[in-house]
Amino acid sequence: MDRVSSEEGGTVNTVDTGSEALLVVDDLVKWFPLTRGIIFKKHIGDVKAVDGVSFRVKKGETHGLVGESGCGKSTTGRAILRLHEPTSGHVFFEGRDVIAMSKKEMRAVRRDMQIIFQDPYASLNPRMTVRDIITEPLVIHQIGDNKARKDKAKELLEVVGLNPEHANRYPHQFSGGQRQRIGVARALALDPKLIIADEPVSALDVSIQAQLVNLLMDIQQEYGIAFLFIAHDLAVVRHMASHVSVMYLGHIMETGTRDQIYGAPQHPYTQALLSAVPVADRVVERNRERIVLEGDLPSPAEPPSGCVFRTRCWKAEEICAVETPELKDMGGGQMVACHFPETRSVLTVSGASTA
Amino acid sequence: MPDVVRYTARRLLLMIPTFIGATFLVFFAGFALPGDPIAALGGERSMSESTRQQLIERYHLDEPVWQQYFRYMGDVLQGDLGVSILRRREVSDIFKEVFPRTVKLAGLAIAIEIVMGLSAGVLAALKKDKFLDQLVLVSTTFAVAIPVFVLGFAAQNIFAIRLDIFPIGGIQDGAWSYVLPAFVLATLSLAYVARLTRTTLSESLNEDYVQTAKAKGLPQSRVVGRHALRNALIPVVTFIGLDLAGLLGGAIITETVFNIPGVGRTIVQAIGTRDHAIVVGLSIAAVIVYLVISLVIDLFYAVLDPRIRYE
Amino acid sequence: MEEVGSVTVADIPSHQQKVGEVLLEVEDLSVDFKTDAGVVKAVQSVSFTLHAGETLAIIGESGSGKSVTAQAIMGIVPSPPGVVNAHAIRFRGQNLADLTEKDRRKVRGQEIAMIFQDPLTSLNPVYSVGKQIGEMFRVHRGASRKEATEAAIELMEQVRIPEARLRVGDYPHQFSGGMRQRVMIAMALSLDPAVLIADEPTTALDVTVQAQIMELLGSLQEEHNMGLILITHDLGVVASVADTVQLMYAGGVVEKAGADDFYEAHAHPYAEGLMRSIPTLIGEDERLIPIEGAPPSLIRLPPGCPFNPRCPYVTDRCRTEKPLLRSIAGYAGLVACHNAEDVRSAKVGGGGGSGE
Amino acid sequence: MSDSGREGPESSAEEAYREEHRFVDEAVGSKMTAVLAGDFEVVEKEAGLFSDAWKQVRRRKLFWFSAVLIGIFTLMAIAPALFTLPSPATHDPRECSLRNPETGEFQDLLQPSSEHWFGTDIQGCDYYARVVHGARVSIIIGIGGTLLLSFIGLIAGGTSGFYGGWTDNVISRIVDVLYAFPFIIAAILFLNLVAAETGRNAWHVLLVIGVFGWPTLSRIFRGAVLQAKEKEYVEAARALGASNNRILFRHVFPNAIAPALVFAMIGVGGIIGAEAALSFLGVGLQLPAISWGLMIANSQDRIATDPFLIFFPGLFLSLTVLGFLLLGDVVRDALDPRNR
Repeated sequence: MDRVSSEEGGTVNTVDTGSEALLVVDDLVKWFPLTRGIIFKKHIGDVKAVDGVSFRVKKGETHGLVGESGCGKSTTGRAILRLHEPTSGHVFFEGRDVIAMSKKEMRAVRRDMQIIFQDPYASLNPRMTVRDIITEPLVIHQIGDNKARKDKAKELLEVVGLNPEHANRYPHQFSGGQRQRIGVARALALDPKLIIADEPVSALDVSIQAQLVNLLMDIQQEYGIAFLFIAHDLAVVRHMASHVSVMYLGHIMETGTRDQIYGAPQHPYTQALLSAVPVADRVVERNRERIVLEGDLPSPAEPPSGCVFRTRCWKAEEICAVETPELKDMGGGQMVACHFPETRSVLTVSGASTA
Repeated sequence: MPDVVRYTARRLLLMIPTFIGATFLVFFAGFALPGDPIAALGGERSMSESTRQQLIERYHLDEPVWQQYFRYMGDVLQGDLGVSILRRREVSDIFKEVFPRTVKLAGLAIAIEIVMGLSAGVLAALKKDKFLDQLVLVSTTFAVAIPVFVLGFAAQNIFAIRLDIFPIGGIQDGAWSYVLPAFVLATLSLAYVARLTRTTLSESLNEDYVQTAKAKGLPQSRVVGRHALRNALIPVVTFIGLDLAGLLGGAIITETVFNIPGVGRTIVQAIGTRDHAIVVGLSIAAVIVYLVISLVIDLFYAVLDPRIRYE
Repeated sequence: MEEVGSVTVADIPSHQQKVGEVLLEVEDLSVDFKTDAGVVKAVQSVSFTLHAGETLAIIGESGSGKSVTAQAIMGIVPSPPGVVNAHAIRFRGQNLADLTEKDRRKVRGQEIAMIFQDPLTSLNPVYSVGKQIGEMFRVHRGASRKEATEAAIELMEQVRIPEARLRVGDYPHQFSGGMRQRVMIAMALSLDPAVLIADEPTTALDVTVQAQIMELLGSLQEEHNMGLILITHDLGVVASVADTVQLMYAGGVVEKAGADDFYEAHAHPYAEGLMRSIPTLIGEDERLIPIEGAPPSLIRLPPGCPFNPRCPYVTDRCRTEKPLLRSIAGYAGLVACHNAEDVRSAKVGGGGGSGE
Repeated sequence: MSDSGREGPESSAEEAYREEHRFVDEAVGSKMTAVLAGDFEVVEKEAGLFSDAWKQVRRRKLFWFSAVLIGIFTLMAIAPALFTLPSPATHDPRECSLRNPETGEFQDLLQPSSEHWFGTDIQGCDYYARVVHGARVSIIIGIGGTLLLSFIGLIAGGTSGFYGGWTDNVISRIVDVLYAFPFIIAAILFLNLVAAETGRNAWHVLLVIGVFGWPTLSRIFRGAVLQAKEKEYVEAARALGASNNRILFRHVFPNAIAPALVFAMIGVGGIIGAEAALSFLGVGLQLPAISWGLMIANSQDRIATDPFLIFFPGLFLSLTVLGFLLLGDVVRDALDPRNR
């Protein structure tokens, strides 16, 4: 639970277990209906993108939401912000249910919840200057006058490491990494309490990616903003997050502190996922155990009965097809949705230690 | 394949409102043509009040428009397009007479369009930014800029009057009569086909799968013909199909310039003589032809592009 | 559903032990693209040799020239605007530049095959996968339609596509990403090429699928004793499979070494920077150390070493004189850096090693 | 485009093609990477689309050529007297004499000469003056018709694309109907309805063109809006709490307008051609209006003997259409990087 970094520059604040949760996601469901028909649409099924997801994010902490494409992690992020209207479930932000809010209340809450997108090319309006992009949140929420907004833009550009002189430029005049910084500045404009970062660094080259990761960590430290960090890259999440939830096919498979998930994963999917992540170390790579999953991800329109992972799981037994495993607390806050949980530290290699 | 069936059914159903809307517009506009429809029915002769009443009843002119419309459409669906009193003929007979001429003209034009437009487009795409490409671009721009009737008269003047290669108009010379008008009619679409082909082909030549085809060691002809062109043709074929549908609906201007008694010219003439029956009958026939062909094109499109079925 | 047990390798075979016949020799390859904005120097004097059974990893970030290098070897650099210059690109001793286009085509696809990053866009959407695989046999072997289909089914089975016979008539969009890449692999391997170039073969795929594809590639390579060129931006993906590593930056090769040497003791500041900026699953959770700045424009490369504006070891010499690949004491690889010795000693002094 | 009877098919294919190739996507996000096989981080040319386009356009000779053409004909439409002044026989185009003012001899249809540059028509009117005065109708209908159809098309396509659902369904069906009902037949039928007794003027023609001509632009704009509204920056604005109006006018609209703009620009030439074609068919303007289409229609019997009667209005007509066409082409090239 406590996350203390050893590095001088990169200390992360310690989060008290008792501190109140900023965001509570409770049994969130987002189904996209499949319809067929010419005039009258007949409902023939649903893509169960998010199917009963629960987790909580505490003030000022970074919660990682990891999984492969199609697991529903991005939909979860968007459903929390009601960019996709959830099918059912609750999202409590500072104790109030966001889903039940009126449009007007929602508008007010949006000041405190922001999002950063994956694609630095698609997420900035190409027809607006950087200043307009960064000050748009202030305009929408009618904060400050023109002068104040201008100053704020300047300040934010400095915070994200861009030249404030460039505020009049258009997004196309920036590189991918710089654009992503503009996106971060926009998210910071309203001093939010929570930022949902949807794959914020996946589109970037490694050398640039590291710059962004550090920037996000610095910002979090300075402003105490909580992050819901959505990513498919487990290594990046390990650097960012103190808590991690692993998603598969719309369900959370396992959730826990970073050390629990990376050091002692109990769900077979977590183990497979971790074992598949390549490590830029030859000795480690050659000696580690690798679990290669067979087959493809099942269609979220027709998820397997029972445990959704069972079709690719080497431990699957009859019960897995019949009964959906609930997230069970395995001690220390680590929750696992598996009938046969078992600790297996897939990252331990001769000599090399896990974190 | 149930997907194809469903797709077809969907398109057919979507066509119903379109069909009703378009035919009603035609019917309404035709019905509202200025001039006394009864007088027009009688032609130049004056008629007695009793004949007048008879005609009104016979043609249900005392009913509201929409009722007349449904009565009329009921007949149309049974192949009856009404009767032209003026010409003393069934409109469907007139259609049977004039439609083949329009088919000949349009068919020839489409053939010219395909052969010349496609080759020009392919050459331009393969020699992008070279002389040939520039030539295609410039000539197609001019082709599009000259209105069809101006082009028609210019062609008449040069090829029929001065050089005396083609007849100046009419259809007395059989198939030969159609050649010059077909070229004139084709010019505009030919230019579009050339440009469209050029754009789509040069674009698909940059696609990843063309890289793959090259990496497979396929000969250039196969890379271009089988892989790039096959994909580039999807929009081109759609264009040509819809063009054909439009042309069959009446190559009005070309037929007028070259005095070819096809669907289009017959409609224009009938408007002049206030022959409502012909105007409405032929226009509705044109709309039906258009809709049927565009439906076929839609289905064909699904065949051309396997992804479309699973929209 | 299968678990592959842990593999323990006592001795990591260095590529010297593994070498077979020399398949491919690239000497002094350069590729320029002439654009409106200026000449893009995409690849500059790249040379390497590939042996049978060897896996050469070409590593680099976007714009480093790794993909263009592969295209140049295949002879499919789009021209214009591309201009390829090479002292020689030899396949089994034969300079490919001397071949007629027809003979070159025989090499392409039959002897040297390639798979691409995005299997969806790299497959032709309007032909069934069976047709696309079968086309290799139709064109290069003159097989009948039926024979080609049979061969395609067999290949699909080889790359472990389930129900190959049923799926041979399906179109690319009906397959998942991983299956599509298997189709690409089947197509590339159909004529049993001596060399396979895989350009970011797993970048578009999820990690678990990536693991499947890498495993498949590895076993196929072993089976066919192919020379494999793996192009990637991910130092992790190739760590276990590469025999030789060639690191590219801004169109040039900056470091070249046996994989063991490279991963353990890379000597170029860029290699060092890359290693440090990779977030890792293993080891201490240190703050990442990014490489500052951004890669240079390939149209206006900085004078001297292209890495000099971002390099912590930069000296005046780096700003004027372009370093060439050279060997340095105590390191088996080649490095294009004036200060490689300093980089090495700083590292040894700092107690760093791999997995830092 | 000049034969507006074929406007429908052309444009729906083009639209299909645009959808297929995500025209907007690429028009807005220009990567030259297709050629360079994704191995370069190419700084995208997006936002400065219009300023970049202007920069590019300025450098092209074709642009200046088309600008000069359009300039000349627009001036001709505004102040025809400027053009007729230098002609020795400068007259009011309606001031015609069938007799030679000096000899009193009966005369008509004079061949072009130094006095009557373009000859005279059958009424003895100076043909040059008539042809010059013909520009006004063409320019008014061309520009006015385009404005009207763009207005309708943008509203229809914009609502259709942005709001979707039933609005979209209804508008799409109307568009389908208008496509199935060939433009030229529609124009023929309805122009016959309009003002048959009082005689038609330019406004009637303009109105019919506007009312029946909007579907293509509407479809193009709808497609562009659909593309633009799926963009992440729209989602970003939504996440910030932006209102629908703000999203529509600040984010979607500016990013979707380019293809519609190009179409409208090219469309001016097409509409000028359409007016001429309708007048030629006898359903457009009527005498005594002065229109190139009418001049050609009234001279068609004389194609063998006096081809100049068709040639001169035909030439002016074609040059005007060409001007707008080239301008549209140049702008499209500039806005759509695929053509670079």
